[in-house]
Amino acid sequence: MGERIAIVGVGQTHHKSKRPDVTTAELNAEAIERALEDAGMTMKAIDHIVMGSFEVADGYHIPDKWIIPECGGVGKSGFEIQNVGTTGGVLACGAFNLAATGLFDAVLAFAWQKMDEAAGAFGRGGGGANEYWTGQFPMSPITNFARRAFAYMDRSGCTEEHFAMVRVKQDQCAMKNPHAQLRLGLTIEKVMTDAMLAWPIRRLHMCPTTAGAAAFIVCPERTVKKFTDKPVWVEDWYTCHQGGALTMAEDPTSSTLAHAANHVYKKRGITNPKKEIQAWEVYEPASPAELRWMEEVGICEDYKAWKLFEQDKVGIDKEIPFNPSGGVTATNPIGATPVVRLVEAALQVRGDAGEHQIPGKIERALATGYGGQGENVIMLLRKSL
Amino acid sequence: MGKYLPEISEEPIVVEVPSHSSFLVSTGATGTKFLSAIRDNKKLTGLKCPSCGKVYIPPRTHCADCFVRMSEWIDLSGKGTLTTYTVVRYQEPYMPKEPPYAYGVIQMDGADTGLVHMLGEVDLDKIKIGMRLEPVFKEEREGSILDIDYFKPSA
Amino acid sequence: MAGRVGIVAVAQTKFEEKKWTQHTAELMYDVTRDVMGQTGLKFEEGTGIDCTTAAGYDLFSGPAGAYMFLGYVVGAYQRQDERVIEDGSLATYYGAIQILAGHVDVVLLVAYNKESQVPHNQIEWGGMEQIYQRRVGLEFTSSAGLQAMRYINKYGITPEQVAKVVVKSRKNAANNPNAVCCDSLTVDDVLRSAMLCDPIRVQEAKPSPVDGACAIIIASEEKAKKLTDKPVWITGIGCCYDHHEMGYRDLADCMALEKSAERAYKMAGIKDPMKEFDVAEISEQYAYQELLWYEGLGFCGKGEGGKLIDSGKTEMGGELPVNPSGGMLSGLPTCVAGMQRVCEAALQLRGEAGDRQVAGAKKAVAQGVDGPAGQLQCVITLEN
Amino acid sequence: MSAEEKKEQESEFIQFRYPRTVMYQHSVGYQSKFAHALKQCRIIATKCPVCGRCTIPPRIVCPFHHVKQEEWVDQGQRGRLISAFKINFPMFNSRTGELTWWQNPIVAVELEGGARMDGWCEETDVDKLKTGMLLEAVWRPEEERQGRGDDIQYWRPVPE
Repeated sequence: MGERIAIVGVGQTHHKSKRPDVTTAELNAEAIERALEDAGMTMKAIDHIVMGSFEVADGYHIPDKWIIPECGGVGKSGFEIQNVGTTGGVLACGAFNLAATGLFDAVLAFAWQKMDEAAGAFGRGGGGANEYWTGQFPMSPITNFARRAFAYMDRSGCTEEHFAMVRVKQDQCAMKNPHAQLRLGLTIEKVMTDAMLAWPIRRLHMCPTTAGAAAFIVCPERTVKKFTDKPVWVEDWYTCHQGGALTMAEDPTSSTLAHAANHVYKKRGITNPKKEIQAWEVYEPASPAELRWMEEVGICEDYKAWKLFEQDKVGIDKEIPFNPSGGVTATNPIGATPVVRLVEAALQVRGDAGEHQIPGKIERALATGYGGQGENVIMLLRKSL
Repeated sequence: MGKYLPEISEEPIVVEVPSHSSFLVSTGATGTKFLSAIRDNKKLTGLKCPSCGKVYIPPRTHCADCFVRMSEWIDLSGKGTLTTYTVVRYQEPYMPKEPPYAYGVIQMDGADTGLVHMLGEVDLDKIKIGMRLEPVFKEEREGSILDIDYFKPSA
Repeated sequence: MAGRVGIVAVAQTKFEEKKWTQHTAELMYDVTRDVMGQTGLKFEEGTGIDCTTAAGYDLFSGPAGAYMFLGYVVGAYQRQDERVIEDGSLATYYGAIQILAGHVDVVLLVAYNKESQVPHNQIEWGGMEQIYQRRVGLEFTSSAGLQAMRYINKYGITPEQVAKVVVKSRKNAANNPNAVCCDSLTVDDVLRSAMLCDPIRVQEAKPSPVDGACAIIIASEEKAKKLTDKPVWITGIGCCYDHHEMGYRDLADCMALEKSAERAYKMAGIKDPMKEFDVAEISEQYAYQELLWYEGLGFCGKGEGGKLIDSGKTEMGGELPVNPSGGMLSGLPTCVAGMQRVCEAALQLRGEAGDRQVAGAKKAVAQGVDGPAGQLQCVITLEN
Repeated sequence: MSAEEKKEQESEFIQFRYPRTVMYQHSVGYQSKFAHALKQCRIIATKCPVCGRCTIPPRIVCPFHHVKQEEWVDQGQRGRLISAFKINFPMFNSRTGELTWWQNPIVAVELEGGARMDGWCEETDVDKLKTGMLLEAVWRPEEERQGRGDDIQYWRPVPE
């Protein structure tokens, strides 16, 4: 392994549905300003940058080029990483790799999405490899998760009400998070009567469109002390993609998350993730997905997660502190979402999450990124190494 | 099942697929202020960095060198000097004018940067680096950089 | 540098104007299969290829998340996979970083592009700053025009000197079976061709569209030695951003390239690039850029690019042959170009460059570029 | 002017749009055979020589085994329903540039040959669709078939 690395500063914007008061570049600058302030450093200390967004949703070609000058990147090393919804996760791994080489003193990573500028981007549908085939079907994350939820209900025996329970729990968490976009004060009835997008996905079940950005700074061990006395160590990271093969999967509810999580657990000797990891920030683009993801990261057996909600075991101060920030159904600046997960997980480890802080000592936290039809990124954080 | 089908043609085909999109661009508070000054007062303005003193046009919120927020607006005369130019001789659907026409980088008086815009009222063969230029505004202005029709040689 | 990173296999397709019979996936498959065949590696974490890193532009490939539907071709199925949306040289850069980080040992790098699928100017127009530059219709070609005019005027570069780059490129490309354009041209032929975007003439611009792909397998020092008898070592890497706005920078300088080169040379311990390198493969989308990049790479002083081409030192057989393969002017797709430069440099150092071989090449430099007027630069130094 | 556009203009901050139409010319390459088959009302799929999985749309390699798939297998005209959903909101259609309502549900079908594919369903009431039910392809008339996915007009539920 290369050098040990730690996150020394994090920052995110107050996520909103529309931000006409800033350009995409200025939105990023806001998040970066906060990350630098959090780390107590100036832009001069940064010597490598890595950034990204889901650019087709933005409608720009290689947007890093015109965003970088606003973000203090002129004269610095850097490049853009992109991979649909996991963009933020893949670029976070990029930043970890850069820091772990020990070649750089401080690496800044940021990601963004300004969904208010990208009306209808997701109707673009289809995929590059299958352009003349799937392009005729209106495929989007909504249809993707409708399909997953349909199969999940079929296999697990849970009902729509359980999905509503998940959504209400997420909202309760989001209410305590000042950065979250949707803070609605939901009840099960409200969710159950919301507009149906594609059975069984209701509008409230789906992640919103968000204008937001998030940034963090990661350093190799030798420079960590210079910037902070509360470093968040990065224990491991792993990307796992499956290239749009959802229709081929034996189990349409599954993603690569279980594979990725098991890989990291094995490498790190984690045998009981439920006990050994105290904070979870998992990218669930729709509330039914949260159930499946809980099973895939090893919190409970397959198709049993809905019972945990029935028993009221999930919440910030409950047995399973899953997505204390309110998760993706509350805030979703697509490209930046995995970075938001990472930022929130780091805040939990530091004990700086404020109202949505999980009580007790957080030794380990797990953040993930999700994209496309089952692409996943795992980021494992620790308080001490 | 599992029958091999030799009779189907394997001749490669090419398909045409149109992709329509309509993306919104926010100019933000800074851009709006700059563009409104052009629209309402035919005035070009720049932002000055409180740290290094550099004046930027087109403006941006953060100084590219110092990464500090800028808030001091400077009125510019709009006049400037041509530092480089090019004549576009091919046609694309997004071009604002009929080619051939010229782009120039105009180093603005009172600013440390140049502005890219089109050149007009000048013979394309007679454009010279170093020539003095001033903006020509459109009659109907909507709050866009295209409210400046082009830059012309100033007397 | 913690350890060295070695190139163990390279592959490229033939580059053609329009590969209309082949799907993008087929191009990627061909090169992937080729490098896997050379090394005998399979997609197995720990014992085979650990990770894929691709370079490709989604908007060139088609609809949303195009790479998501192509990744499986290069083995990115339930495995580690990363993608930079930059020139291929930066995928190489990032691949090396991953190995130096100790996170993986063997990385498959793939760059692909089918320019023929889209009107590339229109896509690149979407890559400009949105409010002031894109609005006036500026894109990468006209940006290059602005840079060329500034450069030739500031330093008195003559049209003949720029044309010589094209002549050299075509002459070298005749020895490269993968090149698109290898017709023999004279300086007069180039200067007689139509103006594209003053002062750039049609013959002085990269032929477009061009389709193709290339792949590289890189490995940690220990594994590289096991995988091949002729590893090519990546000794230095560097990249740097410049301003985007044309008016914010002096277009006749290439600060980003100077800094990238400085970073890579420092890592590799290169002090006199002109003397120490035996061959250079650089990304000149337009002829004037080769002269400007000479300066940025430290082959000559500022404003002396014209004199350097006049001296003949960068011709085949000269002190430092630049682009023995013909470079981008002989026809390479954007995005693939940077990685193909590394491929070519590696072939030179392995002594496998065929008719375009520079005898006894030991050290090489490859350079990639992305964005308008060389905004993002990447330099990679190699040694055998 | 749509309500949306009106709101944009009323914002205190200046906003504007870049409408764009890009014509993609995709080389279909190895998938061409699949398109030609559709014109003949046949569904064929590539088959992995290692695991025997059939894939639609055809893939050049099996994602699981990374071996070239050169064998084409006829998939028949019938299949079983895996999942179904109906979209109850208009979605932006990039091919027309307009918001479009789709009345028919989208179904995933496992064909007799083993491959899975998406398609429209003739039955518009999603409640009547059950996993495992038998469906049959209904093709467009010959003059309308273009060798594309929607050459199959829809899948019709048929009795066992």
